[in-house]
Amino acid sequence: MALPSSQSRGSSVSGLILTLKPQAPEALDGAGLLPASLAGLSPAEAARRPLAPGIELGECFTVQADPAAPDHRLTLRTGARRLARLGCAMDGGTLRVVGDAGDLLGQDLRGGEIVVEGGCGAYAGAGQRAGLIRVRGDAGDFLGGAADGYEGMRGGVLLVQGRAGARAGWRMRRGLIAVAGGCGDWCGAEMLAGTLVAPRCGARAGLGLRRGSLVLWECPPELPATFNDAGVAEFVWLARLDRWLAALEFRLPPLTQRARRLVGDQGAGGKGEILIVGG
Amino acid sequence: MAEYVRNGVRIDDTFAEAFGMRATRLLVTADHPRWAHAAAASACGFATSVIGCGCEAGVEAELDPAATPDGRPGVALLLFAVSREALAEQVERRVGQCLLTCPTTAVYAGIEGEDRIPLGRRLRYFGDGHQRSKVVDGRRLWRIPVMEGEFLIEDDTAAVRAIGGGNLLILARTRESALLAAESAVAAARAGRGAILPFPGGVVRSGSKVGARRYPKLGASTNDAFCPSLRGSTDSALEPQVGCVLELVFDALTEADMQGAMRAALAAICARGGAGGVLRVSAGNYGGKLGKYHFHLRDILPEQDP
Amino acid sequence: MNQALTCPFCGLLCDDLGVESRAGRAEVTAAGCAQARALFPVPPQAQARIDGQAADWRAAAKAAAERLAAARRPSIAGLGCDLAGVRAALMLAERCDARVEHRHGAALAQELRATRRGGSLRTTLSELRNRADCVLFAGTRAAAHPRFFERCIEPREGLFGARQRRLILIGEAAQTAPESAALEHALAFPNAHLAEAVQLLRARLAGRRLDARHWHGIPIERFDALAAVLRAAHYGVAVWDAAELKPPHAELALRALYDLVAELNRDTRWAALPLGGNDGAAGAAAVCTWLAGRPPPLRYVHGAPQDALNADATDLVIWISAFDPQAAPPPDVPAVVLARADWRGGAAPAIFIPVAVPGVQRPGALVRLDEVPCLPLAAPAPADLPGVADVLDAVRAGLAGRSAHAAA
Amino acid sequence: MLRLDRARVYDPVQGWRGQSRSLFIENGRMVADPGPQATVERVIDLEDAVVMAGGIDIHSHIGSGKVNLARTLMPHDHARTERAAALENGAWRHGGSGQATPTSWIAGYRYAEMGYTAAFEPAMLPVNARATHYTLADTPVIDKGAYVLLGNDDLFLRLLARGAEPQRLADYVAWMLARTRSLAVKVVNPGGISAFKFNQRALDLDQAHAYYGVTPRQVLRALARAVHDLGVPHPLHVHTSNLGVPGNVATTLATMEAAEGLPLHLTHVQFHSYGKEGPRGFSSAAEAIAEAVNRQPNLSIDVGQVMFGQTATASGDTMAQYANRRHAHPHAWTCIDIECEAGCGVVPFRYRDRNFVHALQWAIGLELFLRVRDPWRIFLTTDHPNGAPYTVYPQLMRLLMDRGYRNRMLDAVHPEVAAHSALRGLDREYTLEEIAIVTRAGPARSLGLRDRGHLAPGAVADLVAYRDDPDRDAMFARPSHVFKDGELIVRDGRLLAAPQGATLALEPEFDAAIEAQISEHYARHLSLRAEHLAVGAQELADYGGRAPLILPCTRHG
Repeated sequence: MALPSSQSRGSSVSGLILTLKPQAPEALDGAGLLPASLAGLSPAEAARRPLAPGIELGECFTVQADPAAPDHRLTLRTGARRLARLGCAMDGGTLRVVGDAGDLLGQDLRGGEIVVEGGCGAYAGAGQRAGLIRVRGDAGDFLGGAADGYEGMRGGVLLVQGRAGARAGWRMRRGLIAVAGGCGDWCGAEMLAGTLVAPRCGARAGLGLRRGSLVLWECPPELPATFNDAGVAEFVWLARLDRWLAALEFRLPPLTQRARRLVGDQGAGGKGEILIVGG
Repeated sequence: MAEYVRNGVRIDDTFAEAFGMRATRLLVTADHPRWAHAAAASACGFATSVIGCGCEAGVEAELDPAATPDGRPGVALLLFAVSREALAEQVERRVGQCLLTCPTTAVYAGIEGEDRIPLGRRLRYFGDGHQRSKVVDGRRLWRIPVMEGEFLIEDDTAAVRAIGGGNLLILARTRESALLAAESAVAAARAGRGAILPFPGGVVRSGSKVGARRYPKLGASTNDAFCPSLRGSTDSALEPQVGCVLELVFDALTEADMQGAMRAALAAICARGGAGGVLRVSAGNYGGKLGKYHFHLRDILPEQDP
Repeated sequence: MNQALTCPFCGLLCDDLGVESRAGRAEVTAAGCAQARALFPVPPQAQARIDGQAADWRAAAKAAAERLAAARRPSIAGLGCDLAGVRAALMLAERCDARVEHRHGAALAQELRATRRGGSLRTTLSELRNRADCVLFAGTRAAAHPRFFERCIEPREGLFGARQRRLILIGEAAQTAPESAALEHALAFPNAHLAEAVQLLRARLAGRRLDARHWHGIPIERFDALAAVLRAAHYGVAVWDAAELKPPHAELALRALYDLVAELNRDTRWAALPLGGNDGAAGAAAVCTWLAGRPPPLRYVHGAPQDALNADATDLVIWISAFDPQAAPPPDVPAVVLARADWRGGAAPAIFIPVAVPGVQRPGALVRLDEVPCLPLAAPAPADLPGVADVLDAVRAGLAGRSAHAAA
Repeated sequence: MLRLDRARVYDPVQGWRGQSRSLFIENGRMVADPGPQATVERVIDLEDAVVMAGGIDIHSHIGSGKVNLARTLMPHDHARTERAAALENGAWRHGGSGQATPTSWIAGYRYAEMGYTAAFEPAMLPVNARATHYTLADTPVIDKGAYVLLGNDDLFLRLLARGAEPQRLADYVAWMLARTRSLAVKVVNPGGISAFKFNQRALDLDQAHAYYGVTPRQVLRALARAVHDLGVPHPLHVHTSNLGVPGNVATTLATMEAAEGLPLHLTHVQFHSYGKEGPRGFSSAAEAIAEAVNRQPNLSIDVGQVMFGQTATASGDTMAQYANRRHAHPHAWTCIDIECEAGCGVVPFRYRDRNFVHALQWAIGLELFLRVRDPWRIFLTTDHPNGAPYTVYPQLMRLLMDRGYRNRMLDAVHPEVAAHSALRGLDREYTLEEIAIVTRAGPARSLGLRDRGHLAPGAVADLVAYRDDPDRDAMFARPSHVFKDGELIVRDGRLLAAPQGATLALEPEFDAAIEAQISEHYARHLSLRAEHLAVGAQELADYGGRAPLILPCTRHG
């Protein structure tokens, strides 16, 4: 039997599936679990890799080959939100998480794609520079936000099919966050630039917004008084954004060019905006 | 000169001598195709020859809404100039005067390349501090507030190496037969991608030679050897039956594009055939001394008589 | 005797107290607040207990070491102690990979996160007292620091002559009449809206137009008037207490306040004075930062300090409360409590070890709430009780050879 | 007794220039050759390693509160952590974190691992003295001490403005020195930190303070006089006005003259040697500064060398640091007005080799090293962490000793720097003896540490052995042996033990009247009592340090 696209690497032909053992320590740092660092390893070799000083990967995970996947794909079966910092500083390949991810998913991501079948904890995409994160479930607080030691999201794309918690896009600098299920309170707080798209969000959106755009379908409740209403106008870039989201196969109601523009935060320079699609 | 014959049309075994140019492609979208065309007509106006216009430009193709970056109808423009700097200057002027001003348009770079020239990078200052940058799908866009809403323009575009000066000469019995052949040739060439024919209707009647005999300061003057009315006055290249000569001039992004456009045009001319009044097809060159690219007609002949 | 002693019971560290020892108990005889008078008298003795059984404190420390060795995710919390106690806590934590947190860690973290994300201009108590001609109380009346007004605001005769101070209250603190000093401006609103109020102020200071004519019933003109007052100050001080603002979003208010101060400081002088530091929090932050690179909460992983990621459920807490007799450990977690002899912060813990109160029964040192001054604590009523550091060191000694990475 | 054989000793005090010899150590001190009859318990063959006294860093911010502020502003610097681990002999090695702003335990280990056995915190505020000494107590292995920061406190300024007698000012300085357990006196931006509190944004040497009317020149002279009259070994340690400002060379030169012959130590002079020539308005004035130092024997300097990478600038100079805030990287900064005493400002900073200004700063520091002729009056520092963390010292030594290496690095930095600096034309290469002077013997003599910085009989047995290596960076980074108080604590770059070092301090005498005046001032105006500034000997020991070792208040011959 010949496996396609596997000849060059000898016996290390497949991706890996790692399944978290129930007896693994509660709070685990998953920063080392990268497709590139495990690529080409046999399950036995991967199991001997250090996960943290003094802990081998095999102590916390059962490791299987994934013959259906190319060797730059890694699948983690995690169960609950125990594994923090999954995909940290990853720069290529595909990381698939079956189950939930913990805090700091995709922190400092530089490339590649992370797909989480479940939800994720706080600070997903903190400091993300490039690459794509897809979360099928809900995300915690500070989505794309500035975790300690990191700036907010700096590039790339962060797509959440479910809901996001409070302060999504906090201090975000560049890139795209889209949340199909809507965001919690303080969405876009202190955002420096970038784009956050959600059908709706909680109270006090955009507080301290310096530049950047929140694109919403419903006007958020308790809008800060430091936003002024610019009325309704046509914004071609929303059509451009709509095409991009479609290309990313991310489902949202269609974005019309027509939107109400709220400008602020006037306390923080007044160069940001909240666009309410459809006026 | 060896000759090939197709459908009664003699084809000289010569070549069109073409030059290296710099080019870019812009995608112009609008709420309605007529506004995209209005913008394109202005932006590509007075852009027949780099000699007097600074650049050569034309509509390359009409774009289906599904194929544009913002899902709106649009057109693709190609602009050619003699250098990167000249191209940048022309792009800025034409976009600033003709696209920024035109209702509903947006402008995107339509070509990839390492060498970037500004597109909206300087025009953004029209926004007087109110312009906003957006990075969408890896592209930096500028949103410039205008009275109608916002003018959306990409930050930069690529200046790619390209080819100008491809040409065909149609030698026909009458002006009518020459025009009909030329029109069908232009229509055939414009159906493809990657090339434009920058002259009015794609056709030029004032073919030129380098310099002038009478006026030393002139850079170019009429191609007397191909002017039927001068057969008695100069060393004419025309046989007595030729009553009219028209030239097609092509600019293309690549050699393949150039060949494709010229091949389509030649095929259309040959399809008119001797019966349609076309006698001969030739091409202009300078003996191969000036241009880097030689497009031999023998390489683009129709397979056989159509 | 015992004149000018330092009071350890709030972050102000008032160091002018008169204290006398009567029957082994300290009593404040001069210059203390009600809180100091209540907390200085502490019994000279109490019984250490293991599961309710009386024991010698050394035996209790040994038992604590055994339970610590068996715990998977221990934490050392409360951390209400002097600098030496915090140091001992860290030395223990690195041996057993514990999480380290202070009772006021949430407020500390809000301050830290706000200051890490931009500029901060700060000042200290003496500068405020002598220089400030305008004080903006943002969401606080310094209620957690009983003598703040008496020591820093009320003295009008300063180093630079008599000072007319303009005092301004904004936020919840302005909703009730203050007991001290007439206020010129008071904008009353819930503290949850403080961040927005400060952005409003910044917008008007920058001369930006606003659609809004009113905000929570307050005409925007009042913000304009306030902005003019702030701008007119020669040395203005913004005072707040992160503990009175709700985490985790309080940091947005703090960040906005620091930005406001920096903007005002472009033309005149302004600085911030964040209050806090109770239960030794300022000292805990200082010691943890110089020994572990960060203030609490932090955690050790394989003997290396890291930022604490999230509030994991812990399975054993070593709860330290040498100052506050009522500070309660987290419920539903087995607790080893090191606390003052009269501690009554909840149900009987698994292990209780009474410790000497620094500043009353034992000398020590603490950092004042403004972070720079570090003051000595005296022992006006010495007691035969171990210090927090003594107990923690004994626990650590009991761990010897048990920790997984001890021999690495 | 311990005998070290085959030691190629460089001891400038004794004039030893690398001859191989044996050294003898007993009870933590160097002893003379006891002759063949003596009992030697242990012999270590150093195999012709280069041996020097332990390194002494005369200016390194490792203890004061501003370093803690810098740590909190640099979470990235503390993302890389070190584990706690057991040492071979059973002593405990603690965990920690940080590269530019290391935590105190590992700060001590790292000094020891590169053969330094003493380092001095140069800017201790009286109100922060206790915390500083506690932090230093948590900085293991090395001996340490601190310089008390004076000259911006309102009490001093008002004494000066009212024309107080020099004796009165000296009493004040003596009280501060003794009570805060300091080893020297430092002044930062004389009067300028105070002036900033009155909204003055710049204060040049002869500019009047807005409130007190005194000038930095007056502050400087008064303090230099007091330090001299008290017999404090180390001259007044001066951070001059206009730190980092292009064109500040004029102020620096004027400050040197202002001493009028009194001893003066100018610190991190690199940051004060800037011209404003050239198309960028920023140029090297190292030649003028070096010539002035060469000409005036009352002056000594330390350099404050800049090296490339991420670090934090931390200074008492609120005025300068507030102006520098816009250069913060990452973008977070803190400035504090402190207790009518002084201030501090912390601005994280990244020096980039491709940045013209940063690369020229680097070149200016090296120019100073190479142009000042008397190695006894120039000391090797990076003003840790302001110019770079002290862990770059081995590389800096190589830059001084290896001209080819220096020029290769010059080729790699911003291309215009070579044209704007005379660095390439400076042929000088430091000898091992000169290195021993600028990193040990010189600082020890300047600070009055009579039994340190050399290896004569009676000296403290702090010494280090380096395997000779033409790559001086590698050689100085990883000593083969380090002895502290006669104990072998490092073998082949690896720490074997972490004993507690000594805290060195002075106890000058003062008139009791000043104590009353200071107490009255604090009680009446300030928010803490003067007596609470005093750091007790016992409390240091209780905390885990050692009671201060008091040095005599008399200057070195």
